[in-house]
Amino acid sequence: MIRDIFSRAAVCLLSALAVLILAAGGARAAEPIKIGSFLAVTGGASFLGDPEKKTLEMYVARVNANGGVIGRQIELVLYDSGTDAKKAASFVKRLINDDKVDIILGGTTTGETMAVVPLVEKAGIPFISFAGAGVIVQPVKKWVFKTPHTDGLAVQKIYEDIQAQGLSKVALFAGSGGFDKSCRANAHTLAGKYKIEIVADETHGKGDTDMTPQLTKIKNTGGVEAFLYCGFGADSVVAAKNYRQLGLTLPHYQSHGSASKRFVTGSGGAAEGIRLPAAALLVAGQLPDSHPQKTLALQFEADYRAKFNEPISTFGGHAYDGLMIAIGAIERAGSTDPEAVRAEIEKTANYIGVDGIYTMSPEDHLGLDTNSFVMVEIRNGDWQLLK
Amino acid sequence: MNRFMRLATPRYGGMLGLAAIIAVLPAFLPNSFYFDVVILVGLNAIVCIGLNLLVGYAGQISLGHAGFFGLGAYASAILTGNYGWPPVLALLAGAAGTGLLAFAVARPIMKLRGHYLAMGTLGLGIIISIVLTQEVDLTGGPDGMPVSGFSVLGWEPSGVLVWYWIVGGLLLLTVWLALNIVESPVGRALRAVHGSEAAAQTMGVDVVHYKVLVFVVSAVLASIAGSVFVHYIGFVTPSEAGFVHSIELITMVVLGGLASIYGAVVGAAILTTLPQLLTALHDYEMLGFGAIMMGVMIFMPKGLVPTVARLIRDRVR
Amino acid sequence: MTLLAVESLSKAFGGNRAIDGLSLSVRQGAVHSIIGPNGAGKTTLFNLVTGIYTPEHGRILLDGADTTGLAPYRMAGLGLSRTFQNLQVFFNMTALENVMVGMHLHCDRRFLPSMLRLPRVVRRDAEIAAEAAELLHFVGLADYVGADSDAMPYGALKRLEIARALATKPRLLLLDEPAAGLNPSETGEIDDLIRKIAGTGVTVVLVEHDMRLVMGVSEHILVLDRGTLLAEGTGEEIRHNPDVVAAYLGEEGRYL
Amino acid sequence: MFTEFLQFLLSGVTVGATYALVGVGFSIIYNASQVINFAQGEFVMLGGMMAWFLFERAGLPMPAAVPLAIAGTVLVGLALEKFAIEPARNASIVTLIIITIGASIFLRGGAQLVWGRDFHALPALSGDAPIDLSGVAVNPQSLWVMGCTVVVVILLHWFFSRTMTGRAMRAVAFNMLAAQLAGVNNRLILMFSFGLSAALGALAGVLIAPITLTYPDVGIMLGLKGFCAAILGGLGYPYGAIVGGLIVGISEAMTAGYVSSAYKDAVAFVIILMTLFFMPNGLFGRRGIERV
Repeated sequence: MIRDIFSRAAVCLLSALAVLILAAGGARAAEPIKIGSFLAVTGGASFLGDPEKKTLEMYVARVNANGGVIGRQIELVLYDSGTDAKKAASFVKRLINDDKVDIILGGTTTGETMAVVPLVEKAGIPFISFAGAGVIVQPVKKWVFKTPHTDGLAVQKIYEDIQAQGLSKVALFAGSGGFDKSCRANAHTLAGKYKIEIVADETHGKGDTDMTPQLTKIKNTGGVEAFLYCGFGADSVVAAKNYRQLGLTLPHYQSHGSASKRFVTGSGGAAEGIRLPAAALLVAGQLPDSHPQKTLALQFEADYRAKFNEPISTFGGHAYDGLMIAIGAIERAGSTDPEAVRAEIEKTANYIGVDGIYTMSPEDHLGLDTNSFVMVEIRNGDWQLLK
Repeated sequence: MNRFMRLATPRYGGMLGLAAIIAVLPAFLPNSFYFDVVILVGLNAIVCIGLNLLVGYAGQISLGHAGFFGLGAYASAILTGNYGWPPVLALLAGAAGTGLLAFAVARPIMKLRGHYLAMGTLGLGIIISIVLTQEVDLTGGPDGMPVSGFSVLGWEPSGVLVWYWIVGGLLLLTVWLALNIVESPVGRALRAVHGSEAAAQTMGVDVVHYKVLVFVVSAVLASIAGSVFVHYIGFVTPSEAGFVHSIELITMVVLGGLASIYGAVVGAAILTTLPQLLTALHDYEMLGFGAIMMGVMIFMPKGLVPTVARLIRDRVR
Repeated sequence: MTLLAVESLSKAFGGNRAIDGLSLSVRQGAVHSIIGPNGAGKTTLFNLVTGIYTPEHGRILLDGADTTGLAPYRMAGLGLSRTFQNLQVFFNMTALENVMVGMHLHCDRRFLPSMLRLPRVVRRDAEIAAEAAELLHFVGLADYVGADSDAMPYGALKRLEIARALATKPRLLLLDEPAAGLNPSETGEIDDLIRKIAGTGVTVVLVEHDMRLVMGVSEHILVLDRGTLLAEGTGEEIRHNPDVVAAYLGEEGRYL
Repeated sequence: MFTEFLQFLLSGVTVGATYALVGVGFSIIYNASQVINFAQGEFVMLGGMMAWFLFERAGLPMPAAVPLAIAGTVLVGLALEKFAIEPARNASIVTLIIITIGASIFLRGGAQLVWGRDFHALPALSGDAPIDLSGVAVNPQSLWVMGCTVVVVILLHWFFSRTMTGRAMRAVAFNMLAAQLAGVNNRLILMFSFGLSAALGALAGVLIAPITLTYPDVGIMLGLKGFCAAILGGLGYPYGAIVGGLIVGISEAMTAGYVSSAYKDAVAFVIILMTLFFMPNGLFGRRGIERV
């Protein structure tokens, strides 16, 4: 009797399960492509994460309006990591296990990105990071890609410029974040190649409100010819202000981490004369017509300004390129099969993006070189392209 | 006391209830993300139980307990990662090291009272987190470092379900040990220190000894939870040891209820899941979180569990 | 036989010499009272003897052994216990638990066995609980055994402190104003209780302002004034001591 | 060498002065209520943010924007007292601490919502051009910070010793019950102390914003350092908080300059721990005698 009930129940359950599986399979064709994202919309890196979020949302809506990708709509699942690596890891687990996304874009900072790398590697899901440091793709990790220029590229570009000016003695000042430290390390290792001597090397803490003691030491170091700051966000503004307040006048270089209008307005007059490497996007209007990125850059700038009524930063560009590389790979793969999409991302070639022209390979999961940078100088509160 | 009445006590009813919840919960968790949240609840609860022994029972505030959590976390990360120690040994070494440090600073720190004690513990926690942030060669600096998986004699827990049972078991064990302490002469001495130090001393309670003891015990528990945490998460950053995390921990304890072992568990459960629930609020998340914190504390100053327990008791009478 | 001796003891707070070269002794087995105007140094003396304060000069001898500067919990171990002028009840515990804390030194209080709840610890704790309940009966608090102490009336809390002090099994019991704030009938009951305690062989020293209680219960009276011993003797001797009358005229002469 | 030292000192005094203003706020509220207000740093943030908003976005001239920003922050402070502290008057110290931490999260969330998560810069009151004093570059804004702190100290001294309200506040701090019996309106004093603390915090925020920028999270660290200042000087002793703030600021600058900028913050906390180990009630705190 009891046995009978059990076997009946088992049959019922199995058939119900079969129906469910069939229904799920049938529905798959119309199911949206799920793009997962975690960005530092709040917290210390919010000035990066915020434009990234806006860009992603704007272009996902636009792609959907134009009929989606391979006949499917895109669903964007986005979490705010609050610039916290632990939260980022937790949200990525949620994206992988709960939301079951097909691809993950994001990770505003290097810290958040590195915290989730083991997770995506284990789960086997394509992941394109928007964070700066070179360690993300060096050494190459199977499932991990990134779009922004690395700090190493930036240092090379800066050293090229310093060398062209006939200078060699550099004072280095860096923050303590992941990007800052990576940039500082690169500044040391690359110095020899460009015949540059680091004569002063100072650091400051995250969120420091006063850096005059360190800058005073640099000021009192003899023979300094140029000043290089590694860092981004509010820190770089404080550094620029304190530099000016101490009456320092040496050529002042910052990284592409400061390539945002907020840096210029935040620093007030203190940003005048600072040189930095930046994506072509920043000076789209000044580019020669022959520049391959000019059309796209102008278009992106106009779109962003029209939608959000705020000046453009290059950070939104990282998100744009990440999204477009992902969409291109899915289109070429014709499905959202993780391995196929991953392989197609790796085959990205001559993709003209906002940040540069990408050609990836199994050895290079970034695909940019120093040509993707232009040197700009801040003049009269605006960017001036340097020839 | 008859059998039925016993079910109303924390020792029998509470432990049974908690064990039952831990046993049946997996049936209601749809996927590994939910398991993840519950595992974090368990680990936070372990830290909070220790912290509640210090704050709720002995009446000594600590705004720096995340420092001990971070020490355990980094001890495991560094000893297994850089020196190839077996994880169990690293965990024990971390706990012992943290205990020693806590013991060394306990005497001067436990001399402080009230807000001075708050400042002292806060400063200690911040110093620990700054050291972890700055010793880049050892700790990977502000971006943290990856941590290998856990293993005992070649066996490696894999999958959230295994971790779930491990943490569930640890939590039950911690609750049992904590209840034992609370209901023993040691627990009475701790509460006496809270009630009146002068009277406790004249009753023969060595106040300094017990303050040091409970400080060390709570630090060791935090350290162990930190070790387990990093092996589970697979990554550690200095924010685990930071001021914000310390504040989260003390908030869990106070919100759940001071001097209540289950209060610590409930507080950890609420404050760990709340941010996940509030993601739906988007831009209003922080606003909502702050408002909930203030609201609960204003209307239930004794915390959730003691307030609800009193309501039920009054209803029964 | 002398149980407690104090030799040229001094303690000052800021510029104020609360105890000034005080010497006195307490005989075993007798009920002593310490009286004196407010600020005479009575409570300070208790705090010095129990080790809560450390004296600047002088010695404290308990049963011939020098205990000067010992921590209060060590004094408890040597058989000294007390109650407090301002209630120091553990309000976060029940009445029974309060008394059980008093038995702290007689518990199995090792940490690891306690944490593991070894049978020995549990058994000893049950014995302690029974003893504590007996003590609550002894001081007349049979109705309050399981009560939360923060819900007990003032008079009961005064007795609870006495029960808790007795739980340490003291040789010498210091009572700091046991009748303060009590009505006359409650004071009478305290009078009986003190006699009962003395009857068990415990030496009692009380600080008290209620002269009827003092004169009724004490065998020896010590009078303190501005930190020094003004006079001592039986009730009758004190009553007729001209110095005492002079010192008290301002404040409490009406009791004499 | 000596100019370098002076430069460090200048930097330390400037930062220390802001810590001092925040620390005084802690002390004033503590005196009136025994509450440590962990939302004190958020007053600094609100002052800076409101001033930026009124000046940059609403286009008000600076002399109007600054007082309005301070007034706005005072309103927030009063609301905090009225709706969060007062209903929980009888709660324990820890509970009150958690309430004020909740308030600080709430205020940060609100600021993000209203003004965004970005950092903003308030222009300096008298320009950015450094004044060169025999090799030491003096930032004009530093002079404003120091000058205003001195004025605040003088005004506070006058307030606490000459006015009825100030004396009443001191009486409450000394003995709340006695003050109440003498006819001091406790609730009014409590309201007033939150308003005054908010005003001091906002002033610090307005003064420091041109140097450090202002953003929703700027108050966390400033609040913490202000708490350090208050504790170091001795809680409930406003002048102690001033000294405490200067000590913390100067030791930070000297550490960054001569030792290691990485351990700058740690050194401030080590100094505080060491001080507390040997002086458990801070530098100037009243040594409480245990009365039993």
